[in-house]
Amino acid sequence: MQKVTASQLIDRAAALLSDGSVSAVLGWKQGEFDYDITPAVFADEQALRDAFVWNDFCGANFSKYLLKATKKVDGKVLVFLKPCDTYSFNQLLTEHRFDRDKVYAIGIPCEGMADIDKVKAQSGDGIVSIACGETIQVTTLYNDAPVSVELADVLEERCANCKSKKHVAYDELLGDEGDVLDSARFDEVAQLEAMTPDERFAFWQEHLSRCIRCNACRDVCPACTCEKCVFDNPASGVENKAPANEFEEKMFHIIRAFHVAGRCTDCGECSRVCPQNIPLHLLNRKFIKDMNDNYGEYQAGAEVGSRAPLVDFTLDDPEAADVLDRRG
Amino acid sequence: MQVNGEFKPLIVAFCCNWCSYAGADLAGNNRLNYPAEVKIIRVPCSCRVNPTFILRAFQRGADGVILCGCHPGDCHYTSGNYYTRRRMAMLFSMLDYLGIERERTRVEWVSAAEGAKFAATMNDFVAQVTALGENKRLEDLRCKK
Amino acid sequence: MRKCALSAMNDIFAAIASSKTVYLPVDGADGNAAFTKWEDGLVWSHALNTVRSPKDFFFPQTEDLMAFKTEGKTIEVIDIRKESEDFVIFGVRACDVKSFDVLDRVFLSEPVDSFYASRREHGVIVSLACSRPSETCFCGTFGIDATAPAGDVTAWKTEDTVYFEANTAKGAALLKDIEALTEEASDDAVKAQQEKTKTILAKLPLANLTTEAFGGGKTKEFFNHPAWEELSQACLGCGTCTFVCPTCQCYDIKEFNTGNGVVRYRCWDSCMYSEFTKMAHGNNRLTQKERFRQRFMHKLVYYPENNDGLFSCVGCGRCLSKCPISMNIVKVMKTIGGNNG
Amino acid sequence: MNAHDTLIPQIGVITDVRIDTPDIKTFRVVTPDGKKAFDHRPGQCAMLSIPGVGEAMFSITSSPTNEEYMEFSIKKCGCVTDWLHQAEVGQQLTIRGPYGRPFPVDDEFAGKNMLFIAGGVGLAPLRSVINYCRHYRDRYGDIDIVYGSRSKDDLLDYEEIINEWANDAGVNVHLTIDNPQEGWDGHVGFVPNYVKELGFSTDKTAVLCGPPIMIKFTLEGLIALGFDKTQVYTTLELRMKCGVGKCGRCNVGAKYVCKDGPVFRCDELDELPDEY
Repeated sequence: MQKVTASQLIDRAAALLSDGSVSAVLGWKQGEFDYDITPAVFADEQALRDAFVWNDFCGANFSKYLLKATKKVDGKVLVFLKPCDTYSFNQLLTEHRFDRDKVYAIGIPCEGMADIDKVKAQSGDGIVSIACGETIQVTTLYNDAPVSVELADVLEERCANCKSKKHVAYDELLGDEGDVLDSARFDEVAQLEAMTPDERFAFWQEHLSRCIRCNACRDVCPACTCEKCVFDNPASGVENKAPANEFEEKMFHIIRAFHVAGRCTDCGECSRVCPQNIPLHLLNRKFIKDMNDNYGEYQAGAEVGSRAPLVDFTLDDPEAADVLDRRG
Repeated sequence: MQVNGEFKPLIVAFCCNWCSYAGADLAGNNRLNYPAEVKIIRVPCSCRVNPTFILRAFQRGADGVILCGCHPGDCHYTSGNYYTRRRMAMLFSMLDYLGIERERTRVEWVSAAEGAKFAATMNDFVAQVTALGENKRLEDLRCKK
Repeated sequence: MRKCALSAMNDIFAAIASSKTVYLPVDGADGNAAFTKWEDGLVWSHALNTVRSPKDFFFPQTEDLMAFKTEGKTIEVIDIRKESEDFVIFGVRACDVKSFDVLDRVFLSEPVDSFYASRREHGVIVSLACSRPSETCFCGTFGIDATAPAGDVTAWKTEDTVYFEANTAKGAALLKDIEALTEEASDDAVKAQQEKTKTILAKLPLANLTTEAFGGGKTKEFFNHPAWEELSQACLGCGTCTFVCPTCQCYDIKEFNTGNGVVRYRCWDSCMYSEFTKMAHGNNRLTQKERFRQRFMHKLVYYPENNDGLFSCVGCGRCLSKCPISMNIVKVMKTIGGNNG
Repeated sequence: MNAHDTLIPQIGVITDVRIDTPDIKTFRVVTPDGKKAFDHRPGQCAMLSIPGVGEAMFSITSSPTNEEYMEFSIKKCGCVTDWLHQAEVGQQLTIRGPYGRPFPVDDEFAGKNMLFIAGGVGLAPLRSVINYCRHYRDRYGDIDIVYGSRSKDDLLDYEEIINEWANDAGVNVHLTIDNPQEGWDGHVGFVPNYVKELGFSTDKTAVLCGPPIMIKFTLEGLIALGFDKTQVYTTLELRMKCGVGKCGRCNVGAKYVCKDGPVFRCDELDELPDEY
């Protein structure tokens, strides 16, 4: 369960609203079931008390919503940021994508978010209600008694391999600060690297062929904030609405991953939202790992204003062939 | 592409205007042979080459793509090729990660004086890609006749 | 009614596959089921449904329409249509079967879309009754009986047996093909399953959702509803809901220059996309609110107005589980349609 | 083997290009064997395309009574139109249609006094009806044509208007331009104001076409003159792809502009949400 409670967040937000420090709150809104939570802008205390939630299913990263919210709202926007969200927040500031003065950021600790598919794998389908407590209690149509699920067993992939419990940006912190973790997030990349090219090709072929080009990965990505995406621009020559074949499936994902390389904070939103469960994070992490290995450790968003590896160079960088040879 | 039953790879060579393109010119002036399957695309600087160019070249039927620029330190624009070096290292590593033969891509630094190196590089690269055979993993069937 | 053992299904698929291509839901590496071309040994998934709807079979995500060769000032149009091959789709759920009715009314109305019509003609649909609906299911809202789906053949799967009943001539012909592998059966087991499923259906969280508030002629009532603003505020403008939706049928016509000629193809499009209505001299839907509204107004008001009250939603629940921000037609119906369900 | 599909076009050839204004050209199109590609009714449209460039919907400006060819008056404003403006005589293109609901020339319009009001390139769809009415002159009452543009040079079909339309019995042409110009001794002012000044009697059926802002104010003006919305027709334009009410792009309310329009009676427009 989460260490700070929803009522703590609501009370704090209500106080900031009532003293006029902020004029809107970006938060998670109760859905139809207990897990389908929607990002929403709350304008007053009543709205917060009616529908604001904070539980094990609040995965949405609000950083990108600040682009629109700070332009729309008069006064400051209060935003709740989980540790991984703060990296995206900083990265967007590095790219001058929103006005920091219009935001009041509250850092909140996060114990990891649950993946509903993994919950269902344990509880079965037909969920009637979910109670997030010490354990997650799932009541379904097909089980007589609620099924207990441990959060640790149903974490989203990005949370199971959490890179940091430390908030790198906030105006105020609720609860305790955490640390940057020694994450195993590159293990799967290394496993893929250890495969033969044929195996790797088959792996990606299988995953990418499921892509329906809904653009959810792109549209949710805090690093994808171009006014006009090259894939939407008829003048670009690569505009493409649906993957006509395997080439176009690969093209989109390679170019997208490349374009966010060095700016991707590995927040994992792309993989979370993919309706086809394509492990998109493995593309982003490959770039991060390669850049770390060849150009020195770099974490996008760790600080505002840092220079990403692909907009930087040294005189003695390895050659492309060396990068490949080094890995064998 | 198949010519008289024999596989002749189509190679796209992106050459920077200041060094490598001049190097290719010199190779020509010196009557140094390199295969006609190498199609040169002149770019103002090697760092003009966007990853989409490389992928599009494969889409449009290339069996191998080589990028040639000034030697590090010699860039006409001071630092363009340093950026190229990082970008292409990352891109080619990613292509390899997706299981695409790493021998299909190469970066080579060729100066305006290195006509011989240009010809030798192209001969070597064409031989390397010929050994691999046709590009199947990054092909777009619509573009194959 | 005919029946066969569940364990004998591989033989049934093999028998049908000898003359027609067979597709069935198969579990993929990602844990989701997807319609897959049958080959020996593939196992029929137990999943409730596929992420991608079976609309692909009749209205594929991309499809080449024609090719052009241009030379100087002359143009040649090349008809590249091929006769569709016969195929059978196994395991289509009641909601998705109904979605074909929705698509038919668009593509088979004059002028008939020959691409769609040809596939429709060559496809045989074997539907599968539901026995374990999910909380996201609400096909009942649209009058669909999940225990007795339409289709050329209806199938019911119990723990160890599969029952078949033909509904059309095409379906009867299919059952004839596999007659030797099936045997005559009473409908007792099926009836028992249907009873049981119906009690579950009645308990679904969305069982009381109704369409009463919606339908043709309600444009004025809902178009300027103040809630559109709030409902659409978090919308990413992606195409997930549209592309997993079995009834969304908007398409774009685009061209691809292959280097040897031009191929004109069509592909799925989404009214949620910002450039959907953009043209040379402007765009009539500039905000995500307008685009979001269009999608739901079309499903709940415009489509029924033109199609005898038939809604362009079948309650499959895909958008409920797949929307990145969990905004969906149920939330819209409940908010805009007042105290609903 | 395959039935005809409306999405598959036929070939057309441009046999004449007339430069009407600095940004409008009129293209004459026939099939390669010199015939009309298909019959149409006044107000209907056709999809023209240049493979590799794009496809777009254009109203057919020639009258159905012209049995030799079709004409399209096209303003340069996007990819396809830019390309067409560079096209020469003999260039082939693809053409499919006819699409959309035509003007009710043989029903509601029959026997009526007609008032045509157009602005700029908005004359293009009206020219088809005007010439149709002129051809079957005895079927209609008086014809008034109010046409305005930015300047004299921007008046479409100027020669035809002056030399043919204005000379017909019972046809009154009222031209106007936005700003005074040397060599122009006609009316100066915007179309909506001119309509009000002319003060037409309400025994007419009006047909409007032009920029949205002109339509809006002219319609207000007509209503102020006592016209009922059921007496006023206009044509809409939205992005279209299929032309047959399937692709969903031009859907506004329960209507598809390509199929249920482009011609609408103004009271029908009131039923549509304000999205066009």
